Amino acid sequence: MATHAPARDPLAGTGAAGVRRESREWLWSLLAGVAILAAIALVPLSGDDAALSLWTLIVMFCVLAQGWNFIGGYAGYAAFGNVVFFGIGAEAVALTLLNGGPFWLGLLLGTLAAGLFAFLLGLPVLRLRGHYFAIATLGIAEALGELVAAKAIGGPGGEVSLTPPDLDFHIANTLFFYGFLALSLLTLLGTAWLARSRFGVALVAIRENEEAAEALGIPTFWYKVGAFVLSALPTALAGGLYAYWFLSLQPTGEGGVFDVGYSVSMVLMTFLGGAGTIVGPLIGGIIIEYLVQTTTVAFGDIHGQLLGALIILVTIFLPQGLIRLVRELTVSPAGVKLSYTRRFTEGVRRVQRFIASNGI
Amino acid sequence: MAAHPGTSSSSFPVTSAPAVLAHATHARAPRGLLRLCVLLPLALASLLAACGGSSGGGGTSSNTLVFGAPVSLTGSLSHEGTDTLNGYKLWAETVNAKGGIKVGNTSYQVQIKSFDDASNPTTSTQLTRQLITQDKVNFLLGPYGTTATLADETIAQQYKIPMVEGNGAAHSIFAKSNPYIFGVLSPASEYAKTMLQAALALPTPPKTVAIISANDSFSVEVANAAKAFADSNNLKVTYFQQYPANATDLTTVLTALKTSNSGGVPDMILGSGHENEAIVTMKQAKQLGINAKLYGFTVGPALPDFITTLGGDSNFVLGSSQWTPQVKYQGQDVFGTAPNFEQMYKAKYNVEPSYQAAESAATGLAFQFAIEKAGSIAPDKVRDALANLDVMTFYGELKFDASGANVTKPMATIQIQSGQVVTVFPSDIANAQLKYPTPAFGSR
Amino acid sequence: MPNAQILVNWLLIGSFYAAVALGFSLVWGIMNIVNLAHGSLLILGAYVAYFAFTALHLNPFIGIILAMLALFVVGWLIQYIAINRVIRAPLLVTFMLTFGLDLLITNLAQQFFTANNRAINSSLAGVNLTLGAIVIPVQNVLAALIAVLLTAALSLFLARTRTGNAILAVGMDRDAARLMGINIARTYALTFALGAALAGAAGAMLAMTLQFQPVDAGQYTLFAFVIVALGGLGTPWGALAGGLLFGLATTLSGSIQAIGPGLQTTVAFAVLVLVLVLRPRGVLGKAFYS
Amino acid sequence: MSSASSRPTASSPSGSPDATPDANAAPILALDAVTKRFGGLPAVDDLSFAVRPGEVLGIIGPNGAGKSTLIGLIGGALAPTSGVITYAGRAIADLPPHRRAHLGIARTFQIAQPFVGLDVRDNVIVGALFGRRGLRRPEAARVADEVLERVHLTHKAMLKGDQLTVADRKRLEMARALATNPRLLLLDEVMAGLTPTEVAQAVELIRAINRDGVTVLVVEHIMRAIKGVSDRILVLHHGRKIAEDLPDEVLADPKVIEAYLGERYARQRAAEREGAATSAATGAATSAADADTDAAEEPEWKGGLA
Repeated sequence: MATHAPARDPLAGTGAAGVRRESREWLWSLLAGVAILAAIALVPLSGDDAALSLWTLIVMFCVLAQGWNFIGGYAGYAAFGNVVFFGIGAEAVALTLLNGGPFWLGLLLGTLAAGLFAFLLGLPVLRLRGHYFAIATLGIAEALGELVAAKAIGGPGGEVSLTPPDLDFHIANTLFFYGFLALSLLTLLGTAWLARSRFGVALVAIRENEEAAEALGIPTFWYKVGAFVLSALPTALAGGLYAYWFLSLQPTGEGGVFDVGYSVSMVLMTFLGGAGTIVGPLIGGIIIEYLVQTTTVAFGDIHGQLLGALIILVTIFLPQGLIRLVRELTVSPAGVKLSYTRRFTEGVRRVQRFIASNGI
Repeated sequence: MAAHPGTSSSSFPVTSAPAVLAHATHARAPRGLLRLCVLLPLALASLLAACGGSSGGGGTSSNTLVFGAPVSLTGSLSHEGTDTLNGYKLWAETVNAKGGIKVGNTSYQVQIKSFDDASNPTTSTQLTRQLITQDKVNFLLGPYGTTATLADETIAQQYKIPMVEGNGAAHSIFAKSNPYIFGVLSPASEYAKTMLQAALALPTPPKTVAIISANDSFSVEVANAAKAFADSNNLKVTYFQQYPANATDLTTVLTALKTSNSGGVPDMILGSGHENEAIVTMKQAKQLGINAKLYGFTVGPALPDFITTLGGDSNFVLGSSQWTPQVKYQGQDVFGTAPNFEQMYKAKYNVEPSYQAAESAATGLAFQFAIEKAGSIAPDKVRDALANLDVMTFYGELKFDASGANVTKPMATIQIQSGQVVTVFPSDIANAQLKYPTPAFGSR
Repeated sequence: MPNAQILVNWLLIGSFYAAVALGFSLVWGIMNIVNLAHGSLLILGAYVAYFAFTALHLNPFIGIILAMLALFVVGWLIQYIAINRVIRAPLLVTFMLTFGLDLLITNLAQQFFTANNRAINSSLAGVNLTLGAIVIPVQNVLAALIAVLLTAALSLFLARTRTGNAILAVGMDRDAARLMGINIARTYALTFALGAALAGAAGAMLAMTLQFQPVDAGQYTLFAFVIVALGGLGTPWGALAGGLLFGLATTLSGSIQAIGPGLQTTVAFAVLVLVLVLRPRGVLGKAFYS
Repeated sequence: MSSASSRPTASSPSGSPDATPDANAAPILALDAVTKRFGGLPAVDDLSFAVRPGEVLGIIGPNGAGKSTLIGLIGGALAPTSGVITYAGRAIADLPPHRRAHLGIARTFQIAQPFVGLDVRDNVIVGALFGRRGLRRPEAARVADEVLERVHLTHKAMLKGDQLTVADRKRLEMARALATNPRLLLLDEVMAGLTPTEVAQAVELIRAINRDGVTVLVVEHIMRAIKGVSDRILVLHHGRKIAEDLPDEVLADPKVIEAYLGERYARQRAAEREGAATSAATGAATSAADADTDAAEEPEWKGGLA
């Protein structure tokens, strides 16, 4: 087992009727995801522009986390450079628009380019594991960002300023919002499909034990490449939408389209919600980005400290994410019918045991 | 430690590990975790409530004008961002102390509503939108830096709220035909020019110059303007090089620069970038024994910590400055003169004002004069008044061209002499002679 | 002789990079934790040395020792309070925890020490040896020597002392080490504290030879990560090899006309990916503990 | 078995006796001069042998003899340094493990490698989905249930991979491998750490699998068990073959007794003196001391230069 070996999972439900429970959980997850997105879809009705742009950002981060979930959550590979696909998508739209091309073409080119890049990059780096995979992907993202800056792609220092779409800005912003929302829904459906497909089973097997997966006939390498490409596509589309929505792009530095901060957010959000779950990244994305934006406003210049402390608490006390916590607190052990209170206390005990098992 | 509520005190693994495991699996009651389950949502809820509360709290009372300002208090621009906010706040306090802004018979108190954008332009726009639509600010003061200004000005335009900024000088900011953006600072093309002019005005001016710059758009724009100016003024550019922004090691650049003047060190080294790069340039020039006759940096020398960081090695270094405490303008504003501003700033913040602080204060002055002139707080009327503004302040003349840039006010060249910032150019505001040539490291 | 000067530049910056990565390498190698808070610990070390110099007027080389002592304590506490709780957890948990620590420490540092740039200006800073056209800054040479010395000392400590052997044993097989009677929690705390102390030493060198501010933390964490991946785990000498290789990649590519300093980071990262693809465990890497 | 006749030569040199029932059939698996080095050290050294279709070949040897390495080479987890591995008439040394699985080679791991996050049934379903048959979901589930029944794990189908006892983990290893519908089954010490009753069950299971036409290669160090289940036995020592014959012949071979049993007994004696602490009851997997030395066990950190 390599360094990315997954957690032992004593949390694990020893629940009865596994298949039925599993499919019920699948359905509930999907429904919950759709319901959440449907609720968010009502935001423009408030007529509050700040809320609209806040939720545009939140949904964008949800898409990024959902995209990361394919490679990081399902396949278990710590991709710290996924922002590179975001950057490629954004740069493609920026360059297309700067050269007078239509927006959809930029989106298309960006998505294709990111998919191709993920494929070609995956060939060498998906042979690496654990921390080495993480640093290699991170290195690629940093290198590409610096390259765009140094080669002044799109403008001096790689900085781009785009002309806004020829629409009333309220309408344009609403359209971008629904664009991100549609993308998030698509990614949600894609994740739900994945969770039930051979592809998904293969990725989970790879995450849980790559050597055993290979020995059982899973072409692990190609499935990993597939997961990497899959995670690149929504990420690049989000980057493309972001470019035309935000209009001012820089390649590096905070908020730059190749800023590793995006990668960190993807990991953090997926992690909090539940990596390798259908709706986890969505929930994690909403909670984290909402907190980030609102603590910025509420706590001024100490929001960094607060966020740091929050991350520390979450990683120690919620190391499996919210979705798994919900699962643990609601299932009853194999074949036994228990009251809800009993189930809950049993679940708490399992969670405690799991937290304890992470330490020494 | 805030990170650890009481839940965890019992699990310090001081005993042998199997014992801990047993302890954790059986003996420990779920009380700790239950408490956490209750506490965490509670904490989150109160946090959210706090946010809701604060965003509603900034509303305008009838006699208050609210100025919204997204500034960088954390992250890579926090240093300059803090000076920016200090300038805004000093202006607001001073105005309020002197009776506020007068529109007709009404006096308006000034309130600054500012949020930290963590040096992230995306956050900056989010905050700008929030300031406009939720906090209902009357006017906008600019963020720090070119990228954030570029992003925020679009939003100002969308909501037709005038934004006066003092910390984004790139040409691109004013190239968008955006009628709602005004910059009180001299444009990027002036940054290096003033230092080169100062050098060329010397009795025996330097003949060669090496220009190095960070590769962000503002620094590149400044460097290109410097090269063009040098080329047309018989100053030979022996080395022209970009390096990655925020580089921590510039030895390769300096080693190549050292011999670029047909084997020797060029007379002048001109850096266009950020303060940390300027400091690294000086430190490594010393380590590599590069003794030029003149050093100049667009950003850095005017900031107080440039001197404290470099100590004696900061002496003789030139800097370009939007403003210095020595400028001799007799302003009609609440500060009046530069020395007065300097004194008030030092009294409040206990540190010398940087030009970033002064230009930020000047953005407020621009608004103040425009509002009083317009006799109205209607954004469009104030915008028109801003466009036609021509007023003298402690900071210099505030007058905007059609694009919103301030092309009237000259920049100044400062030099650090014996650990103090003095103004050496242009001569009408200079309070000291430019000392030249710079002695070798170690005897400064 | 620009080429000889480039060689000198390379050796000096490469050794500094090695110092940056040394503690990171130890923590990664023994605890299998990529410590994303390494850079912020390094910056804390820089502050210790800085205040020792400015407030106590101590020689910056004594500042290195003070920084190591102070950071040793800080590291020990961090390990006991936080990291021991997730030591068996999967990779991403430790990633996130140390990232949170980094955020917390960096922002606290900025809150208490402001975002001002800082550096130590000792009288030694201006002393250069000049050999023809080559200039060798004495202070940087001493810092480089200390970096090599620390590498050797760590190596000897691990190989020759009882405690060092215990650390190695825990790194090889935690459970076997426990059966041998080694206190795992204490050994980990010691390892992390040593890693932090080494970060502190690098921070003191940073304060001495360059300059620093809180936001620089992230960059040095990234450097350490890249350097250790380049040089490989396995021995402290991997950090030295990685540091020199990283320094070579930046210095050389920056000095080649066709590439230039603008692309030197790009080249360094490209070299990293290339090295990892060809030698997945770095130049001097040994097999993983699995 | 179809075109296997093209390479009957692979098994020729070693002078193995024609003891098995289908001695004249073309071998399903043949190794020819296979060597695997880690660093400079050969773990498997110039090894040649053949496995006939339908037989059970036992492989024994002291620790470090190269048994697990051999399984890795056949299963594809390791690539040979030199030599040819032929399976059903086709050179497979360059094929990745999953291709070999598709061709019908299945293996178990000496230290069980369950998918810990999945329950037992899902673990087995993975084998059915992706193995030789490549079934679709519903059929895979049916196959999984059958296989679980067969290895007596049905009642634990809902437990997660890491909630199993050592014996059950070994059963799970077997079940997953069986679910791929193998033609050649490689069993890596599936009886180590089991109680005598469990060993007997395992032996019976292996016989049953073999009766269904699956060729089995059993790596083991429990002499009693392997003698009972193998048609032939091959003895490895320091990566080399020192004997290959009928079980009784092999166990009587003085070379084998000297090289293998002598050492083994000595070790067992020593172990008994240490105390019987490391019995199966502790729940630990086969302890590291019993494992073949692999490259993976090299230490992470070495202080000195050397």
